[in-house]
Amino acid sequence: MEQLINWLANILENTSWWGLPADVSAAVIVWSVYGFILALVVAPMAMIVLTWLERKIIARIQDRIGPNRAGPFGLLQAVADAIKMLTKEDTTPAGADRVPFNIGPGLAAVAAILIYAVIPVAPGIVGTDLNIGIFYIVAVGSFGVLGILMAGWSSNNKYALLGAFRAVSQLVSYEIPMVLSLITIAVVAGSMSTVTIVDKQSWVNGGWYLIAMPVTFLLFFLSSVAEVGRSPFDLLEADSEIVAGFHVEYSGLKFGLFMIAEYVHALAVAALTATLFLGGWHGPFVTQLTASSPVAGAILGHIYFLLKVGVIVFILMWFRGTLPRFRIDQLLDFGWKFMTPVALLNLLVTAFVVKLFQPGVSTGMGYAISAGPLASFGGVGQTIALLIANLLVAFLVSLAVRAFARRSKAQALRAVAAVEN
Amino acid sequence: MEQLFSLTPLIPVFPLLAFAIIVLWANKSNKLSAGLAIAGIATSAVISWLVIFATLAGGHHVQVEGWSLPVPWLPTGTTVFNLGFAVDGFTAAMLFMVPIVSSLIFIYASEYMEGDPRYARFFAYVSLFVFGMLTLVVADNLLLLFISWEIMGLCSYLLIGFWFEKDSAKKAGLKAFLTTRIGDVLLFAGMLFLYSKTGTLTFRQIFEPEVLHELANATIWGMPASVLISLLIFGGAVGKSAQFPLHVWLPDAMEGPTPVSAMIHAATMVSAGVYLVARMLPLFAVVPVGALQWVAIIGAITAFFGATIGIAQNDIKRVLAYSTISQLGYMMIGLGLGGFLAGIFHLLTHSFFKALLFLGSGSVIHAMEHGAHHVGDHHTDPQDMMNMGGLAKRMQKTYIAYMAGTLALVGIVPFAGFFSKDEILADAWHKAGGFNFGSVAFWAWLAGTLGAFVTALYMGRQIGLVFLGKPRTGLSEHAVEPGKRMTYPLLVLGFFALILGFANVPENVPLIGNGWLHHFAGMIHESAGVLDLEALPLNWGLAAVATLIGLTGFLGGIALYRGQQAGQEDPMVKLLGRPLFTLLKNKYYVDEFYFAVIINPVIKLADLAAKFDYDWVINPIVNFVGNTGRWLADVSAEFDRVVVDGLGVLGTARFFKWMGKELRYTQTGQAQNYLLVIALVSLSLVGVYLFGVGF
Amino acid sequence: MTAIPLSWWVSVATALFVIGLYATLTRKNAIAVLIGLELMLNSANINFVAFNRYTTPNQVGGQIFAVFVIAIAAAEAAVALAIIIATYRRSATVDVEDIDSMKF
Amino acid sequence: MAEQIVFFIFTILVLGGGIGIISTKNLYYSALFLSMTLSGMAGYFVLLNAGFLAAVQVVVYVGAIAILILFAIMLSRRMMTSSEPQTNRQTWLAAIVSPLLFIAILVLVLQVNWPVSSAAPTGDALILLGMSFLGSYVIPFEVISVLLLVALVGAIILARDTHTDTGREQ
Repeated sequence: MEQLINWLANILENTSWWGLPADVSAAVIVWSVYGFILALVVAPMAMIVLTWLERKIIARIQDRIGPNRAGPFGLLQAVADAIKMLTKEDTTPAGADRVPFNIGPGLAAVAAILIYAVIPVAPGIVGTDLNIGIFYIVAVGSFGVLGILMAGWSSNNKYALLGAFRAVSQLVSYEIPMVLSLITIAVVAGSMSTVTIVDKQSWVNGGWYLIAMPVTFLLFFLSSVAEVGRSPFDLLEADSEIVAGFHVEYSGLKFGLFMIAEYVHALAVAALTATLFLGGWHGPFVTQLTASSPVAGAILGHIYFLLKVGVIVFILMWFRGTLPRFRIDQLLDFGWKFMTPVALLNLLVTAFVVKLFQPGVSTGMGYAISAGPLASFGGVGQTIALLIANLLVAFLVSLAVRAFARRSKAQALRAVAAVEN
Repeated sequence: MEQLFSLTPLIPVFPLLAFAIIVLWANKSNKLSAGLAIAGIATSAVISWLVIFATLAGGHHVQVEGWSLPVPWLPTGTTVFNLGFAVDGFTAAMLFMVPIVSSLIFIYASEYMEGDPRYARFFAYVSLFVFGMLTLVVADNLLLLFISWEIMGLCSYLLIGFWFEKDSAKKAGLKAFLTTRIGDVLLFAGMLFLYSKTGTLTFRQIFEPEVLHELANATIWGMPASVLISLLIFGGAVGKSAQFPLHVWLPDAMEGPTPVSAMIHAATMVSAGVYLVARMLPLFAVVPVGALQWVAIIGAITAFFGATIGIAQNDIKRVLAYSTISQLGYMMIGLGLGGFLAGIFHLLTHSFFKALLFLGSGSVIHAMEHGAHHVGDHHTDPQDMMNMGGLAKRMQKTYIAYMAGTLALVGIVPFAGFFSKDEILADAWHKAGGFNFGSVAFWAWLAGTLGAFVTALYMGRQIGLVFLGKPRTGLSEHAVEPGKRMTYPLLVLGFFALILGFANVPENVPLIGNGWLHHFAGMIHESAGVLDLEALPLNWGLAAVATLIGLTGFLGGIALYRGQQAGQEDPMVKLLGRPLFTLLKNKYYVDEFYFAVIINPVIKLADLAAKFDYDWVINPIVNFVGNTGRWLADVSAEFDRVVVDGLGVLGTARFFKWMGKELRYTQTGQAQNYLLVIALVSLSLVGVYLFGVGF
Repeated sequence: MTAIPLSWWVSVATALFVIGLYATLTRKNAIAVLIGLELMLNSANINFVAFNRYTTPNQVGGQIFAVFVIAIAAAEAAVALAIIIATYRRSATVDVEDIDSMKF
Repeated sequence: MAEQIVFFIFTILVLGGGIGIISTKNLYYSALFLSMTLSGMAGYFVLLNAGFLAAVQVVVYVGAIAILILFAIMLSRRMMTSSEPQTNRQTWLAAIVSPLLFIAILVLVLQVNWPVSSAAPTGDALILLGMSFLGSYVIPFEVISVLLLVALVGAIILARDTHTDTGREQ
């Protein structure tokens, strides 16, 4: 036991592997442990709240009341569902491949939870500040794909297999625009660390990236919604086509794990969007408060962060309540033929603007970057320039889409005319 | 300015590109092919001017030391063989001459060759030809020079034999190729000796004074290495530049289309030999009495000898051909007496006016052929000067241009040839130091001066026969001046023939004396330190004598021939006596001599060997052996049937079949098997390493 | 600084290499052979990064080569799987023993 | 000590996955074991102070190559249902050669006295990597990009079903 504690302490002391500074003070460790626990425990718990919230909101959108029996406002409905899920019989189909069948849901859930490790919740509170933070997010996403593939295959059910195929092709396709928009962010922030990215979004440094880069935001948000597999990209579990997709054979706790994975992932995407584009925990007075009292600053940071996450979550649910589902070919076309080229163009334009505003850097590590021609305008100037550039990209894209739509419409009309003649 | 030099490697590229494009794609369209070829050479010309400009701007240092770009090509042990490019004053001068003359010839040819079924191919060949010459000029080492030299050899073969339906053209191509090949072999041998002695073929490195003196002190076969190598290299130049005794191919090369003759005689082929000697001059000169003497002697012989043949020829192009041989001899005299500048100056001016003369003669022939079409007479030779006459009125532009070229060749002030030829003769006179009968230089001077007179004579004869007097046949009566694309190049060349001499008027001439070319191109061998590169002042007396001789000969020629009637005997017969004239007419019987001494004996020997084979020795032996063999075969057939077939052949076959059947399983087509073998071998290698270190 | 000796890394890399070699040598299925190849590439990566870390800690040459190896592995896997699928479509087998039309 | 324990955990993942690959008869399991090995490799890279490489390993190997292999297996489903042995005839020889080769290589490599430096890495490896990729290694980097593009195009052309696509093949 003592050895185990020693080992843990050792890990914490040597967390410099993970990119933390080597001179970790006790406070930092405490904060980190707090962030760690927050990621590990609170995020899954939030799933219960989210299901309730979702059902309520969608009910309102659809002009219904929603759950209202268990507890006040049906608040306990989610708890009741959870209890039901836990107590149901956990069946495994006879033809199923047992081991992967059981590993799959766990892997999917773990992959979603791992994302929280790098999300800064409040000043100084983060699971771990990796210097490759957003790259890490992309990486752990792979495990989720693996879990889905395992589940779909081992169920020995053709709907499950089809669902898995769809899921994987969708996830792989939308990973590309997502990564490209993440790279755009990294280019602007000059770092892949989420903490640095949040720091760069203070008003002094130019403000939220949502303002600077609305196109990037849209690209990222849409592709991460597709990554989560939520409406309108919820083809992997399209009930009307393939019953329920890869988890058709699952029941009980393992089904619950998939549900957890979905909601946790959705929340993670919301948190990530808030972190990358809405300035994370930034808000009025946080910085000043942190300077005098770290705890108070942290609490304020939490509040701002949760507010922003809440807004995004609401948008996600709004999507689900209002938008119809894509067809699979439309989905892939949209991903490859629209999102990816736009993301590439956007990356190019952004990189160009950033180069113009690049402040001169010289580190002690044997390299130096010379300042860009417009460096004197600072972060705010860069924000304005980026905004203009993004609007330009949006305008160009809309022109291209319009031209394309006209052409295809003319083609369709010709085809109709040919048929009529 | 320095950056402009880096364009140098591009200069030869464009004609090559033109060649490739024409051969691969454009050969369907005649216009496109000609356009491509002209565009290629014109681009090269423009780039050349940039490079020349850079050389001009670079001042004395660049003009003497030059710019060079060594390209590592072949690592040979500890050293690297470079195939590079270099530009100095001399190269720049050549770069001025080659593209301009070539592009004018191309433009001329685009009209001249019209109607030829292989029009596109012609332009492909000439583009390749020019590529060869330009590469040769910008090469900084002997190997690259040799490569382009051989490319030119190939092109000359292809172009001389361009009308290969004609038997004579085919033979002429072959003759040119084989004759120059003798020289090429010598040159290559020289290169091998040079490389084995110095380990480099780069000019600049060879001309380091230490290297030169090392070469001079080393001996091969009891001869100073430098002398032997120089003589071998000079052998190459003798072949290429048609010096005696390898000159025989050049007159026959007239079988090619006239623009090709112009190319070969002016811009490219024959200049290459002179260029080579000029380029290698320090090597020739490092041993004071050696290779250079021979250059001068050969040059003097060629100069006089070529000129004398010229007066007895009736074919307009043949006269010019012997004139070229003789002028090349002058250049060799200049170089051979150490007068580097005199040689190259004459090379440059001669290129312009000889190209002019050839193109002009082509124009005349073209006009004559037009006349032949008009009167329907296809038996009269349109190239025979005896059939011409009175063309001056019908072809005024050609006449003016031709006259400029002729005056330049004869050496009348102020045409280009006067200055350059005079410089050679002045050099020779200076070296001889007056009437010094024991000196090579004196005899060279004498040969040159007499040659100059003869030159003037035959040029006068030509003008008189071709342009003056009255038309002697229907052909010349109906001759018509060709179109603009043919006449304008002539006029441009005529302009150059008029002014080019002023590039190097000796400094003691009032007003126009400048010695410009001497400063620009004449000093490139300064650093080698073995040549006396001082510019000579104009020797007024000599110049007067030369002019007098030229005028006398020229006017005499005209006077003798302008009244020539059709069918009348050549007045030269009376003047020289019939035997001498016949000797000259038959070119001193050199071809016949070669035929009798070399070719015929070889054929005779072959006949003899054949007889020996068929009738006397071999065949009877063969028959005897055959009959014996047949008997033996009968015996052995039995043996075969029993022993060999049964046991040996079939047995062996069965054995190998069995072995093959077994062994082919080693080639399973399965990569995994092979990988296993690899693993096994790696294992055994590691095992050997670990346990068998002493192994 | 680190508690793990270099020899451990080398041993693990060698073991992984041999396992990959064994898989490549013995498997009938082309995809399994590909898996074996990936194992061998990975063992090489261990060596690259380990030697980089232990012999030149302040440079990243080994890591860069590992990245190159990974990129090449990705290209290789894509092409190999495309070939396997094409072969499967053509001859309905992925057994490398049956794909031997190049022999004799 | 702690590092050694972590090392052993990852070693179990890596070598366990490897042994799983060669011992299982089910191709699908092989592929799953492969992703296990690859994840363990990512752990190794973290231990070796190569965090970026670990992420690359996960993204490329687990997220792309392993998934691709699983996909290929799924697309040719018939092959995993076959009950034949998964090994070929040269298994016994390979089984002898491989352990011997392991021992031989190990003996060979461990003989060498490697110039191990005890210095701790000071700089940020990520920055060094970035500078190297766009500095001294920029040409290999670009070549690799081209290679990937070529492989992508080539794979698409190879795997495209020409029969249904154009019908010209027949």
